[in-house]
Amino acid sequence: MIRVQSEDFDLSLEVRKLTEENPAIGAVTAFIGLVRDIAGGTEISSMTLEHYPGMTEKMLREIETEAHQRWNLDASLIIHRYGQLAPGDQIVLVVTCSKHRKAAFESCEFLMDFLKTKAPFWKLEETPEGGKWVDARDGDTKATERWLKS
Amino acid sequence: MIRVQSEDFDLSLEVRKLTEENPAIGAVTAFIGLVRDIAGGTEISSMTLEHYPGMTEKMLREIETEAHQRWNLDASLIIHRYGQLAPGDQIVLVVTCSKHRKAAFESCEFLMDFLKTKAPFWKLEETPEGGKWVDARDGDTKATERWLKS
Amino acid sequence: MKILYFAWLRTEIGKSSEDISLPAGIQTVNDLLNWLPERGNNYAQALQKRDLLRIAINQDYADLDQKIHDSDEVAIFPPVTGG
Amino acid sequence: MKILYFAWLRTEIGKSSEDISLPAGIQTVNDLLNWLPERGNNYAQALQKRDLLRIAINQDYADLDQKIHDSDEVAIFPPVTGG
Repeated sequence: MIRVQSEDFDLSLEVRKLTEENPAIGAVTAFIGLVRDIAGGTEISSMTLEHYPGMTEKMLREIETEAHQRWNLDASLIIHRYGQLAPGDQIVLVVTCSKHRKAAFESCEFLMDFLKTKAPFWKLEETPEGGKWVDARDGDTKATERWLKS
Repeated sequence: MIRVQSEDFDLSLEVRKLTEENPAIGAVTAFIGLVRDIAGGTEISSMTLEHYPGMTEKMLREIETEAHQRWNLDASLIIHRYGQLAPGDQIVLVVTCSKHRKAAFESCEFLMDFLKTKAPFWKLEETPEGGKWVDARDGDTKATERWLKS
Repeated sequence: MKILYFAWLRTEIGKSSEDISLPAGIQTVNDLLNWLPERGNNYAQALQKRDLLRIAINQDYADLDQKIHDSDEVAIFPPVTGG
Repeated sequence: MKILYFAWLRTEIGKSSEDISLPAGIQTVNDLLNWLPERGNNYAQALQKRDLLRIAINQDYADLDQKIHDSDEVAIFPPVTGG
């Protein structure tokens, strides 16, 4: 399940909704991304997330489908926020549910790696020196490449 | 931080307590273990977790310390419950917080792998055929071995 | 053809989208990226970093040699930085 | 010496802990595991699977050749299954 929204989300509620109807689930991995107050040594007062409505949902659905093809998952959820956020705010939630923990851990990390390089979101950081578009990290591309089947 | 308790826990609350004082945290990985209704093909009506008070806390503290030595973590939490639980109930929570996601994912999985093979807990499953002590899984020992430094 | 711009490409070009009638001969993504700078200094400036840019045709990532058509929605944007 | 038993070892031996005065000559974990079955059928039965069992001395995992003392807290238990 995927959701692209400006509103915040509640971790406990989202995990409960995913698991309460399925007592075969034994392992849940959740990743939460938060707005950091410092980026590259500069203090951030706020961050605005721009995205490409339509393509965002399409990409998130595609990577979620691929995770379910690669791992035996009972449920999954991707929530990504857009709009203006403050340091400490939640940006993204990825939850994967499986019978055992290995599938839950691996698929959650896979989803985050692909989301970071495929989902069309862009971060604009407001700093004392003005707005600054965040640069993509090489490490994110490398993290994605390790999942490519050879 | 570690806690061994019979009471349930609230995921959102625990994550918020770990992160709210530290806006340098950008990545949070949480693992939640749940009681499954089926084990080895047999239906479970309840599960009782026995543990070794004193040694449990000592082992959890040791593996948490080791995680902080191996990864650059801003905060971490291990909660493990004991006593009688029902299918769907939360058993264990491991949360790791870091600036970036790689450290958060790896250390969370490391903590779960070590907890599974080192923390003195034992599961007794109540089934229609009576109580049955859960056997250790070879996979858990193998999962732990991959973290041993060569 | 509808073209969308995002992030710093949007602010440098100064618009988030526009409808363009493709001149004859513009057949691929590469043709489009070669032609766009002719539309003005803001385009030329923004497209100096074209090696960095990502292209999507109808909301799917596309290569430089991929064909484009008047009915397509083409998006041009910097590497993504969500998550 | 205080000995603790957990999980199926506890139910098979029929007690969760006991205080034992070690006979002369019982110096290591291995000596203790060899001697315990002499205490009765329940011990002999439970300790048949002794290759499976884990030992802790004063709440730390211990090897078979580790020395034990009267003041120690020794725990014997099956492989752990928490998490």
